[in-house]
Amino acid sequence: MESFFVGATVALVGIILLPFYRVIRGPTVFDRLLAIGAMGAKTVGLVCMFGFLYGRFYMFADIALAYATLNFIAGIAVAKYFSRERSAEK
Amino acid sequence: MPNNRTTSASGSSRRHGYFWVEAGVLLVFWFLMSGKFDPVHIGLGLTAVGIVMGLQHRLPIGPRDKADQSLMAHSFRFPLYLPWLAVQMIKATWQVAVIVVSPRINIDPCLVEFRSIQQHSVAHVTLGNSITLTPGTLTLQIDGDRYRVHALTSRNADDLLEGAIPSHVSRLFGGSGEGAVCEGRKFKHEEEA
Amino acid sequence: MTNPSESVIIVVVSRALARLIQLFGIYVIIHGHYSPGGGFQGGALLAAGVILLRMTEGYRESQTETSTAAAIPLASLGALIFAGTGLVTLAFGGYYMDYGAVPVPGVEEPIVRYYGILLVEFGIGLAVMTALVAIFDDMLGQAPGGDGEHAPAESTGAPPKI
Amino acid sequence: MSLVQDIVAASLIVAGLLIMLVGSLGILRLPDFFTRTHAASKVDTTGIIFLLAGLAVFEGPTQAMGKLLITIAVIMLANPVAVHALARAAWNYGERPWSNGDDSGGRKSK
Repeated sequence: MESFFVGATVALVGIILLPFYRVIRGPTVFDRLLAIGAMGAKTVGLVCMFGFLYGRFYMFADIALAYATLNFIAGIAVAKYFSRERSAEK
Repeated sequence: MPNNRTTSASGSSRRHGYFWVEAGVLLVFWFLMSGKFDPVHIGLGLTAVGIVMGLQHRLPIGPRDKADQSLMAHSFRFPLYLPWLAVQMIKATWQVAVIVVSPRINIDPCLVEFRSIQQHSVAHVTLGNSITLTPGTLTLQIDGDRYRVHALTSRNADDLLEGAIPSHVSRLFGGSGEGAVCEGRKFKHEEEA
Repeated sequence: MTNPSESVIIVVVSRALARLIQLFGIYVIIHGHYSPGGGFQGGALLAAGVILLRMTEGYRESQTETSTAAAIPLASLGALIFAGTGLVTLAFGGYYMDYGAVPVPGVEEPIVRYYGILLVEFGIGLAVMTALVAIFDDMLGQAPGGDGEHAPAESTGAPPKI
Repeated sequence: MSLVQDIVAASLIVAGLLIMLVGSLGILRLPDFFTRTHAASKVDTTGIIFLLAGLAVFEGPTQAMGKLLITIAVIMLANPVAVHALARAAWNYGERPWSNGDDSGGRKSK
């Protein structure tokens, strides 16, 4: 089971890094933000996997929950920022 | 500034309906996180929930009128809603997976606008989130009871306009399911007036 | 960032998650002995809940949660609790923050130590939370004495009916 | 820790990884912002729930499982809303959806 977790974690890192192409090349700024948000959401899973790898899951669960909520706050803040940019242009 | 928001509408009778549901959910959250059941930690948990609910009682989630107390009973039907939503999410994932993995991406995006009569704000939120999680549709905007939805294929848009999901959500919160979808229309953005 | 959000989905879910985040912050402060965290991290989470409400409810509506005017005094109070607990131990002849030195009749030393640490963590959490909220309000230009104290927060659209 | 438990947990984790791979590929391959939001909202949420459910099965009925269930609930509530907020901001900013027979690549502004 140990080697399975290591392999799954490595695969998950690869999956998380895939949308980075969209962060660099994305035609609009919203594509970049969406890709960053998706990477952040998957990172919650990565934190939980790390918790299992280190055998101290009850500690990493708190970190994962905090990361999930902060990722949500970051998404809302960015969306709010771009709403304001538009209304400032008018 | 808006004065007709919920903050001012909560009024005097604020300890009804959803107040106790919220407090109960927060207590369950606390005890699952804490996992300690000695008197000191139970007391600290009750105090913490009291502090949080006291700080935010002017920003209610659901209606807190006394007349809405039946809504609290309806909210206990919510766990029955989750398995249905899980099935819809798996269907949605399968649809996107087929689209993404096929060599040529076969989609026909279009927009949907409709009005949906729901009981209260929590029902609207549930409907908006359900639309986002069910196959091929994503809530773009919600203004009062008007929804603007982006659909991945034309068939998804037709499915949404048939009204299975909105009437399901309406019945979940004790509505009749009447008028769950009205004034619906499907269009491409070039045809926008 | 001073206008309320117009989408009922964002507003209601933010209210729900703000409660959850703040309760989680208090949990992190109290359970700092057993799990990662403590006063600073818990205070940051508490401030994150307030800032989330500042963004989605609009500046004025979220004043009922934690008001700008109360932020600076509460930060001072938190710092006072933190330093004062240490000074009390000095008064009883111990080292600074040597909680076991405080003689409380009928209570053993480890228990006193436990509550001393809890009190200090509470002070740190309060100070960090209110200081972060004050910094955020200052960046909005809405802090007391700032330029934008009476700036009109014009709404860009119809508010959501909840 | 029985063998059946391990097998169920491992298959749930692998399913979650595959679903997240679909989500990442969807963000790369789909033609415009609004179609990519579909990949980011539904697929990623489902994938993370599968992954965390697999970990919860592996963990068994302990306190950590309760924390995992809380994380699942928070993600299920927060992830679609964050994507909705971004899509809404994009629409208000002037982004318009791509449709068949439209060569502008979704960059057409009002």
